[in-house]
Amino acid sequence: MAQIFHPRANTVAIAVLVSIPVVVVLVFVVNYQLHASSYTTGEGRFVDQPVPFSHKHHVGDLGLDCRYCHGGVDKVAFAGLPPTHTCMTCHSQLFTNAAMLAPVRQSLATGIPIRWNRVYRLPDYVYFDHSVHIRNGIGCTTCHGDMSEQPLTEKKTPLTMGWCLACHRHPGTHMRDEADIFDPHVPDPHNDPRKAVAMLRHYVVETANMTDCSVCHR
Amino acid sequence: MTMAVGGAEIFPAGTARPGDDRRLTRVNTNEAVNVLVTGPLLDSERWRRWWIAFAVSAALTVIFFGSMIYLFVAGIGIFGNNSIVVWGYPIANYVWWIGIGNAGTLISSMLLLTHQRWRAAINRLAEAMTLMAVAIAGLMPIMHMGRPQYFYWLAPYPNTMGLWPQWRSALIWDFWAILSYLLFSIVFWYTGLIPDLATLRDRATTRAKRVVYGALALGWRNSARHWHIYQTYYRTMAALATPLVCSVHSIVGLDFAASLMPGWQETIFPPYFVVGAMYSGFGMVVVLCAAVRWGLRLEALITMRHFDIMAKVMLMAGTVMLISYATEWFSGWYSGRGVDRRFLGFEFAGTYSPLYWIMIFCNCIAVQAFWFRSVRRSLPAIILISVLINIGMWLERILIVWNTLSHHYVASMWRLFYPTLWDWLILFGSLGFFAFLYLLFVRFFPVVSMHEVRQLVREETAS
Amino acid sequence: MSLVLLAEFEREEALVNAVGQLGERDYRVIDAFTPYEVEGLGGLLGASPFRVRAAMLIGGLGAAALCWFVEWYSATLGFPFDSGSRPPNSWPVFPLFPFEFGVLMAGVFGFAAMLWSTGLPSLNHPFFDSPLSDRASQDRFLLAIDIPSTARARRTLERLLADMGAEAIEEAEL
Amino acid sequence: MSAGTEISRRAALKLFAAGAAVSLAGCSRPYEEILPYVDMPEGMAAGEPEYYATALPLGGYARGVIVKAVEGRPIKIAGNPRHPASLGATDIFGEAEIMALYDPERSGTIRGPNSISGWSEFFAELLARTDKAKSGAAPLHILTSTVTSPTLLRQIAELSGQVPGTRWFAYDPAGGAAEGARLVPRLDKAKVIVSLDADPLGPGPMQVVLGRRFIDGRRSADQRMSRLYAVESIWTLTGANADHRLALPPAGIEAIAMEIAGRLGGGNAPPADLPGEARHFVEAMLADLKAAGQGALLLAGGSLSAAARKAVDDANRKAGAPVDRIEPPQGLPHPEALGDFLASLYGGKVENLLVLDCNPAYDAAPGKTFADRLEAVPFAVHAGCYDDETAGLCRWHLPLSHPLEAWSDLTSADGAVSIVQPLIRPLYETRSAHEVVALYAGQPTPSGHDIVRATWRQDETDEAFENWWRGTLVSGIVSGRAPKSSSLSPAASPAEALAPEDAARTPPKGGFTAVLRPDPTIYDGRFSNNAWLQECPKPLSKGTWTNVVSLAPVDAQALSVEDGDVVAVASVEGAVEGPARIDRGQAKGVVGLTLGYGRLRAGAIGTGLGYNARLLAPGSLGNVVAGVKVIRTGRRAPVPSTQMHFSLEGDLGKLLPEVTAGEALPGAGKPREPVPSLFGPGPAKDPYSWAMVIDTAACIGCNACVIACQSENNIAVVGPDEVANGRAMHWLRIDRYDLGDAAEPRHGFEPVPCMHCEKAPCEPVCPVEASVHDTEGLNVQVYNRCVGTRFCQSNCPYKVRRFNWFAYNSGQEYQDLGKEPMRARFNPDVTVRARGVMEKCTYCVQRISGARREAEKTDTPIPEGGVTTACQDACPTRAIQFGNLQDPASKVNRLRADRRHFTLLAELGTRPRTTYLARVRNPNPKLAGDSA
Repeated sequence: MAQIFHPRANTVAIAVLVSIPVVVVLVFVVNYQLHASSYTTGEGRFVDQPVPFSHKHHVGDLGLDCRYCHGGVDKVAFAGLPPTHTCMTCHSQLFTNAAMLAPVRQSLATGIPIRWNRVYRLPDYVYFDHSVHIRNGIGCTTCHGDMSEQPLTEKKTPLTMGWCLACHRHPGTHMRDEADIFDPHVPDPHNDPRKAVAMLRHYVVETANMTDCSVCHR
Repeated sequence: MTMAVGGAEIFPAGTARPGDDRRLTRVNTNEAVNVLVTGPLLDSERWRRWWIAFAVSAALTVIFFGSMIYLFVAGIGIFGNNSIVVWGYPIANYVWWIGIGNAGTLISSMLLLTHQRWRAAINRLAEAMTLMAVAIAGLMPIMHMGRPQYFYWLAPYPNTMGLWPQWRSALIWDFWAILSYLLFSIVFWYTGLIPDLATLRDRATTRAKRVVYGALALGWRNSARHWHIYQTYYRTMAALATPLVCSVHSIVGLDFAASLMPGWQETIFPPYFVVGAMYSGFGMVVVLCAAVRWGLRLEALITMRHFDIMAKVMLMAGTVMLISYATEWFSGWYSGRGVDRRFLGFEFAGTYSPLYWIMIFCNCIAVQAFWFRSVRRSLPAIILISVLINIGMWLERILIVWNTLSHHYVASMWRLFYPTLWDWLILFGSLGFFAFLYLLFVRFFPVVSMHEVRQLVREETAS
Repeated sequence: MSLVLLAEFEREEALVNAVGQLGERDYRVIDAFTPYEVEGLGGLLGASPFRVRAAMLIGGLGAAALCWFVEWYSATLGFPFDSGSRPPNSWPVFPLFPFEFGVLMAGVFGFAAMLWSTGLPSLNHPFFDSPLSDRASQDRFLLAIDIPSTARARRTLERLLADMGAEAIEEAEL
Repeated sequence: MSAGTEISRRAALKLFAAGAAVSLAGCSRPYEEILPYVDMPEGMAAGEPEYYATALPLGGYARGVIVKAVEGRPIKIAGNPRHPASLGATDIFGEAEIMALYDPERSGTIRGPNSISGWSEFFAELLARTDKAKSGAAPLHILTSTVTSPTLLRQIAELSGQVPGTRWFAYDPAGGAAEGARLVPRLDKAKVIVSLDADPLGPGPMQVVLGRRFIDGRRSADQRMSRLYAVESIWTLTGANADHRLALPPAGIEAIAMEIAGRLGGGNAPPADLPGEARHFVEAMLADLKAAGQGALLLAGGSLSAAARKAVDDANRKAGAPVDRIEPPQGLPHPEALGDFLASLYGGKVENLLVLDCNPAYDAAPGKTFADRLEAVPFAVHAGCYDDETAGLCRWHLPLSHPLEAWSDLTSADGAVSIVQPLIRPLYETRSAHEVVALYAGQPTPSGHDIVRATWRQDETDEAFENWWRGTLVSGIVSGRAPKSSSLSPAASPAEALAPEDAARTPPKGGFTAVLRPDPTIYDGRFSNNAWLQECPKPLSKGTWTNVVSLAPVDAQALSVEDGDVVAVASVEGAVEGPARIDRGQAKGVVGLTLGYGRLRAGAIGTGLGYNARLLAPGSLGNVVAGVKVIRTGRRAPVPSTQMHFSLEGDLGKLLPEVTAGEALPGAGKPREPVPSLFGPGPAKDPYSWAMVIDTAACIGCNACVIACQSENNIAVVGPDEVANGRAMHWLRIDRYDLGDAAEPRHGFEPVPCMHCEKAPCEPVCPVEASVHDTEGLNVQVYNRCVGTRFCQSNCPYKVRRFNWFAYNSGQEYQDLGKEPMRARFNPDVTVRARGVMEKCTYCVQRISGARREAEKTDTPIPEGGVTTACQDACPTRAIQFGNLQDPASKVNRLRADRRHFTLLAELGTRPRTTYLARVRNPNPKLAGDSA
């Protein structure tokens, strides 16, 4: 019988056979990379807002404290967003006719809130409490990065479960003194083991239950 | 139509030719084997019966997948499960199908290692059954889950959550038992098929068949060197298949035994499930052999002697099942625990007890008929008893689930299971889907392993 | 590829006795092509299944060890959980997954080693050029002998093969 | 659970398609918006719950509650510890008011004669009608249910002054006797209590406080444990908790009541002709009563005649029984009875009618005659929360605000007055009852807030009144001040408050006697459209979504009727049909019916369920209908129920052990000695190990904990078909077992939440770590990790887990429970579970986590009692205690050492953290002989 296949068929057959295990491994690798990439976590993504509010200007240049607008951050789970009145305390005097601030003025007039776009979003089944972190030595820069450098708010951290767990397993290295909590320039983490132990004792943090599922999922 | 190649009359005197109404009594040449097995595959007009069966199975397959899609859209509430009897038909179907699957490997590996030459005619038939039964068995747990779209969480894949499977759960062992067993069976079945594909490649008449069979045969050229390496690999695989199949069905038994519920927490479950698997598997093999033998006229290859031996094996397995049940009853009574004794009472006299007695009849009593040679000689009797065995074994699996979940420790939560239409559709749909796959196999692949039968022919002609 | 003489025999005994006699007359038998495995012929011709056995052993045990490590790592270091206050390192249940996966990997590695040592897949092969190659997979037994250098030795070889019952003798390239 | 929870499946599919298109188109996920306030109300941190004290009416009487509101929407009711009628606990009706508030079926628009109309149009026609009424031509008739609101009484009095000839009628749909002084028995001080067909522990405004006092009387270590006898015809909660119970038809009970009342007071009364063992029972009871002296207490039920009740009252006075008599406040108008209203309605004398917040066409006089007469009334106005049967017959229907939306004030059954303050602005264009009556009084735009303040305003400075007002709102109890009574004397003379007429007292001429009782979970029909209450298992039959006809076994045999067979109960005036339920221990010749069902216009949830028992005797509010025939219809309608098996034969008795008073449970109280174990030491020690002890002796089976748990943890309602399929979702079930024997059948209640076992069998079997133990000892169910293999429920010996077979709360809701306002009831701290996910009692992990975070913030440990579970808060009798095992002084540790302490299925070695105290019975030695 004459040859059925062209000599190239051998290499094609070998390629197909070899590709099966390769594809299986590839699936695992690509899946992980895709989920860890910024495409999924949204890390480093700027979010455009109805009013281009610049933290760089308000925090960096003017030196406003976080709690001025985000009042609930050390009291309740939700950090809180400034009501229109807080903006208008200054902007009723400054840049009163700037086109950029038209939505703020319109909101004040009509009583309809400004529809900001959320930058940091956690799934519904995750219960994150700002106040217990702020009151136990975790500063704003740990998760939000240096706000004084962000003209438009950017998502600085992946907020994946693995990322949160890394901190919950070694909380000490991410804790800082009370004074630095709201300081935008303090880098994180400090990686000083002695300070870590000191911080844990200072804030009386119970680490036994930090990786319990009931801490974040209810 | 007689096949004459190279002028030599391939059928010496005394042997009937295919298409001849007299059944072939003895096959004593290689060519006879080739003609019998590859004949139907290569000329495609004698398939009327096949098309009828294929149409019926295709309809059932549409029902099966239709029900599955509706299940995923509407949710598993469409089944008859409730919050107390949380498991139902899909779990029973899963155990039943993987039980049938296991018998295929038992035939092709255990009987190979014990030099049962007669298995050569039916081992590929059985391995194909394994493949398809385990594939369907693999679908069942996914259909039984509440959120099937996350079944991959049972695998240890690297993820951004830092979470891993929980290795103490019998369901994780199940995941790997099914996956390994399915892939192992595919490799084992394909390896056995390579030489026969080469034969088909060389006998193919149309270009398309030659290319397809040629590609699948990976260029096998029957070199003696290759045979030596091939047979070593094939026998080692058979040696590995036996412990694999025993462990797979022991793990399925551990699904129930690795719990603390009355009627499940018994040490006999793993071996008792393996024997149960072999038992219902042989039943299915008998049915398939009879069907394929009738469909493709392979009476010469799959002889009544095969059925006789298989009947004996089923007799042995049926008796072992009876012993297993007796052990269960005795250990339940002997434990002296109130809950176990109440459980036995519920099994024997409770709401499901009629089904229990039907199961005892099908599994243990009907098969005793095989003591008589006359019964073992009549094919219809064997087929009937095999079907009864499979019905009995399915009943056993569903009763294992129902009895324990309906009648357990806390009396206030005793509750019964009422099946719905969808339970039945998925069950019979899965039968249809199995038939659908099997008919495709019969249509495109050699049903009998020619190279092993040729060795059989050599032994008979040499002696 | 070497030039060989292909001799076609009808029965296995003829082939085996031919191999024996050619061996005595120290002709070099390259290979034989039979529709089923002829006991011992492969070993006689020097094929060794060592690679398959080694691959299965190493592949199987290696995969099992990897699985046990994944189990142990994930249960004790990756994300240790209190699951029914069982100890994180519950080694009694650990062997199940490695055994299943190990057996599978043994099979897969064995298959790869078999293909590797037999040179398959070789869909296009000079052997298929010879018209006799079709029958090898059905009912004929072929023998491939190295062609002796001189034409005379070749003629004696062909005559010898004919005496031994060879039905057809062709020249082929392997 | 996921982002798609609040959109229907079809919308979800559209979104999915859109989502797929967007992700294909490239860049990133669609944004999610976040909206701040325009002007933040001061003191309010977003997401922080606030608590307001208010009161909720049941049958007109108040129970003080504290309502938790998050971001302006009330989500949870709890008892007000300072209120004497709730003592910090609630009943199922209080807990379920949240569901009633957000019910999408509530009427939100005014319906005029032939079209939707507005308040102004109504007011215009009302003015015309009032002028005619003032001219004496068409006097105003007002029909209400029991009114205890001082403000409303004042308004009615002023209105009848303004519009002469106004007549006010009131009736209690549940058929209670509305005679003069309210009697509040002090069950904690009584030693021997005899309930003569009274049901103090049954559903009603006083259930919470009577339950608490009854159990306090049995639990107090210092004095002797009280003993309860119940003489009744059908099973009630009081009968279920009695030490001894005698089943007799109503006539028999009447006779016994007269005899005992007579003989207890020293006089002699004709002995009632009773069968042998009943006579023995009565003699033993009488001896016990006499021996108890000041501690003896008789309770007369509604089915007794006025004479019998008077005799019992006199006997109590003579024996000095511990009963508080609450005199109604002076100077307030007295309503006329329903009979007078029907007489004038049938006499055609009603031209101008206001039906205020009641549904007479259903619960007073159902049937054609009343309906035709009501339709004939030229100006009939119905004001109510629902567009119900009566509203359909009236010319106008005015939507009323829900008690959580309106200002009012209410008096509790034991006389305490509290202010009702709204938690939320009215969801629809509704008005409160005060505002409607003010409209009648001619005020165009009345404000409920001002009307109520006017009642309580005394001549004092604004500032003093404001302080008093705010103090009362915070405490929830009006103290030190009487309401401004009406300056005008009511025109109509206060007719002697008649007990419901005893016309039906004629001796039964053969056939059965029907006894009507308010339904244990639907009460009188006001809550028919409340899905939580419809799905709440009845305390004794565990049936849901319908009422049943209960028969004694011997009668059932005679009629060859089994459980679930439909029987017809026919009286002279009407007939009803319902599924039969065979109750061992029910009096022979008596058929038990419950009110509240058979609604024709209740809404999607309540319409068409069960039968309306009032059809047997329309117009009479008595709860006994004599001479009733029971006929087998041959059809079957099995009742969807959550528990199918009740008996504890053989060694099942260990599930609910019972001891007699004073005895210890063998093997109780000994601390568990450490068992050698192959496993090493457990995980790192955490300062808290949560545990719970449930006292089955204190559980009266009222289901308050079940509905509290459902409200706190967003538990889904699955509907009758799914309950019949065995898929009810309550995390906390109360198992009701048959104790005693056929001769004297008794019941035992055992609330079963999750056991939170230390060696939990459900954790090692979960393949994806969705069921896992945390260091605080909780068995945590992680909903977002669960894939629904359900092995955990298979392996749970207690069967405490519940599965979402369908998206009961997120896409495939029952009837209209998915509609818009319904989603506002959810507790934001608890995940709303998706389809295919297992769920179970979590010891209210959201409360523990809240307290834990508070402790972490303030660096102070959680104090004893710092965390209370929802069921513990709701329990009227404080049967559930929750606390930290590591604190040696905690109550749970003390209870674990109690001599009645036992663990459910201890032999399995799961080491549950929820443990129990055995049930206690205080039998009378003379009667104990026949039923050890």
